[in-house]
Amino acid sequence: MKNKVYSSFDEAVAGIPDGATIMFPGFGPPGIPRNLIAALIRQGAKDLIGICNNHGALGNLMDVGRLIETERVVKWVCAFTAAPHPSRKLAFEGLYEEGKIEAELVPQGTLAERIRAGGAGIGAFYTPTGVGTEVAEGKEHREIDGRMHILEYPLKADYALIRARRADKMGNLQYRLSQRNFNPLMAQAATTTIVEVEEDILEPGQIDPDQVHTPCIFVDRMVRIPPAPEGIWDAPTRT
Amino acid sequence: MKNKVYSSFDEAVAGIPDGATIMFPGFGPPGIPRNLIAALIRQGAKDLIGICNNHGALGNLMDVGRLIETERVVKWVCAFTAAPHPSRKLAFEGLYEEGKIEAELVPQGTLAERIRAGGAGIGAFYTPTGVGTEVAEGKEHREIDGRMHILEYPLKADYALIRARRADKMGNLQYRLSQRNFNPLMAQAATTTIVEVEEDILEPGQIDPDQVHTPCIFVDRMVRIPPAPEGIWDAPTRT
Amino acid sequence: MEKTPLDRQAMCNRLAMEFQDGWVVNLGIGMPTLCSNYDFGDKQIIFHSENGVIGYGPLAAEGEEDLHLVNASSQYVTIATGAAIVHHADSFAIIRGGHLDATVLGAYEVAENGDFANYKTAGRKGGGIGGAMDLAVGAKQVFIAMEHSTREGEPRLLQRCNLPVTAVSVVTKVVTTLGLFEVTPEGFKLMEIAPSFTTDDVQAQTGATLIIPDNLVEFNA
Amino acid sequence: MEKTPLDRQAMCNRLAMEFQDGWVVNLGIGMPTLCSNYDFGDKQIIFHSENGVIGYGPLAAEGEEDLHLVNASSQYVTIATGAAIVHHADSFAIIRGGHLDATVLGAYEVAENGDFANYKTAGRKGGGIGGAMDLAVGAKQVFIAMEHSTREGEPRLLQRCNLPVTAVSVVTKVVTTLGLFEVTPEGFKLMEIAPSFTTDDVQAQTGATLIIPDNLVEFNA
Repeated sequence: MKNKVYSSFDEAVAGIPDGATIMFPGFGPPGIPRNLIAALIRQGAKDLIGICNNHGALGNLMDVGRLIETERVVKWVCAFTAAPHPSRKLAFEGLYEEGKIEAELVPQGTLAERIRAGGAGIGAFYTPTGVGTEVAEGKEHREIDGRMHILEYPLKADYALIRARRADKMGNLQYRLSQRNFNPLMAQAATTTIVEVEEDILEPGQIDPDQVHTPCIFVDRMVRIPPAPEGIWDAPTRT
Repeated sequence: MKNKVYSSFDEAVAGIPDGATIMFPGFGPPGIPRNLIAALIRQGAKDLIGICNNHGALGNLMDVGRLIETERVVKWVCAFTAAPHPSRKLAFEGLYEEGKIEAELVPQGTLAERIRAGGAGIGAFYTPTGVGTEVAEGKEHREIDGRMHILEYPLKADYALIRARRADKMGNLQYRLSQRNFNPLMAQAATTTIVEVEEDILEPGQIDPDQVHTPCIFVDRMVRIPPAPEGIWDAPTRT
Repeated sequence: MEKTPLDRQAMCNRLAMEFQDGWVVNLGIGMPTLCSNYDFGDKQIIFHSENGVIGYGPLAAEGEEDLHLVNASSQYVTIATGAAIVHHADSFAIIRGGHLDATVLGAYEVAENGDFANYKTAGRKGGGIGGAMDLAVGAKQVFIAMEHSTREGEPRLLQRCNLPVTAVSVVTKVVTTLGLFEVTPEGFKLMEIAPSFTTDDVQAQTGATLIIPDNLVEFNA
Repeated sequence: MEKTPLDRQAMCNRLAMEFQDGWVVNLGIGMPTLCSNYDFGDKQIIFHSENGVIGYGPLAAEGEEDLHLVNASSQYVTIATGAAIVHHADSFAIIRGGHLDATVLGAYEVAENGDFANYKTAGRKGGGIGGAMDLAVGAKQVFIAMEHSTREGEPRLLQRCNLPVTAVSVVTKVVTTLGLFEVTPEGFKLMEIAPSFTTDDVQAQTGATLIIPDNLVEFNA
């Protein structure tokens, strides 16, 4: 059996090259691969293309906002290129307005479906989402069953950085509650998937096959998150 | 809370009209809604359109083959219009060759994806499956990323007849092992989903939210399968 | 009598009164989340969130947050009895696939043809679409809750949106600080009016011609 | 010396020898299932089945069948340690998405350009595609295991398929009762030949010109 368990986050992200396309899950605090993002910042890869629902959050926890602040990113594919309220503006917006970072603004469901298509070998799909809006500009339109749709293409990545609650040594994963969000989709759409795991990594067979959320075949490397302060954990942030 | 628990299969299928489109899951013996199929045959609806991986199996257990034998079906959408071996020929093949039943032969993965698209509001999708074969004839072709694809459209249904291992009164479902197969997809793609349940129907909250396979919002009616011989259970068939 | 606009909770209560037993509802970021405070009595409403939570309950009490569970506004919420979790693509399959009975969204502008704008403000390069475009085309009913006018006193109910639209011809009902409106093929119909306001008051603050039905009633929620 | 064609288990063992540690493999209905009988030693092979089983083991012993668990041939199998179950669309997302390292399928005919036919026999109206078309376009390696000739003695390795094809230009290796063949841009290359047969024997039963390499070896599995 191939060994997928790595002893440190630095080791797990060591090979990520400049220019890599990377998927980052997370929706609100749960499910963000904070330790892997921190390791990626330490590692120093630049000119990265990111695929992520948002571009970071307010507060002092490690997330993709830190990666963007350190100017490692050339392009960001996301559902928010501006914060809902100007008071919540992050570094990304400044960089984007100055043209220092390129962005593709994608409706969240289209983003999720494009990632799914990337992992599922679907060449492209028609969706009604975005018809009549700026998002549809320049896209192919088609009326299907009396309703207008636009054509959207899959998203794949070189790497996905993932966070799971539980794993076995083969790489089968379980998420807890809304931690799941984009994690299973991104694990499937990336060539190499690296996971930070919240609990001790189990022996194969200790996770019920009916209750696996990400099958082991999508997982390449895993690191157990150490206790704080060495490990970075979610915490309520009310800044 | 709406009551979704019915006391008999006959009551659960009572309203299915002539001409309805119905999805039937199952792959090999597991996951076939045998009791609901038996009730549908008793109920007498005709001119039905069926969507199902196969058109029945050898052996003496109740399955879609019985429905087809009784000539209630005008059209069948499936991945097998002929048995792998002529020795395993079923009633369907004769009816099909005589032109008494119409059929659409679909690769199994395209069938599953079309059903998923039906339940997910996707207007159509491009797949590489079937390119260069009879299946692609008359379909729109498009080269994407250097690879040829064909355009496939979603499948929806008026009814899905489903079989699950476990349910709660709200309609959250769990399947066991390969019983899952097409069940979750069909539950989502049908206007009305009717479920036969193998175990006692639980109180809401007794199924872990992280381990629900079909969320309750896709389930309309449920019936607990009674013990044999009244209830129809899977059994190894080696005829 | 002093003219008091409706408060946000009353506005959201009024939309929540529209929800029917068994409905699956998605509440947008901000004001719409107040709909979940309404007392639904015997009605069972299932609250869906973009991140794949099907069935969440009230906000978690301070100090009792479950760090694995937030709603679409990133608020720590509780899980409802009989909830289910799915991943993000399955969550939007629910939305886009027509399985939501209603969504309640905030907006900057709503047009009389049912268009609305809520993701991008004037002159800004970026926008925040989030799940709004999917919710708008997917939900069976699209309800909007918003202030009747901007801080500058400009109307938000318009003949046509000035801002980039989130979706076209989808809004069915709007509640504002001045009342409840229905989007009809003929334009905005004022269904219920805030106490102490006259129809002339409301028309004066509206950028489209209102239809005033004979059975106009006072807003009560 | 009598000329004995290879037996089915030997044929499948030879393909199974190609599987590498950690590979995810789908075995088609019939003969290909014999690949799972091969002793993989330290190599871990994950067997995937169309019905969403990722990691199944040997056939279940008589009387010990789990009625909820079959493979793609509808045989009752055992579950492997560390298995996972997904639904049918996710199962074919694995296949179509390029996540299978190999599939082994049966066939009626294989052409020297990598086309193959396995779902419809001559003159029959119906066909049985099952998962074959998806497996053929999705798996990184498409291996075929079949008799070298038909019962009537007609060749199955051809310049072009006569029957309706299952997929175009996908087959990488073929094992038959006479040996192991690689599909190359120049046509079929005989890599390993069944003991006691000559290359002339094999060519005589083949409907395309074989490439016979200098390093041809005797089949051994």
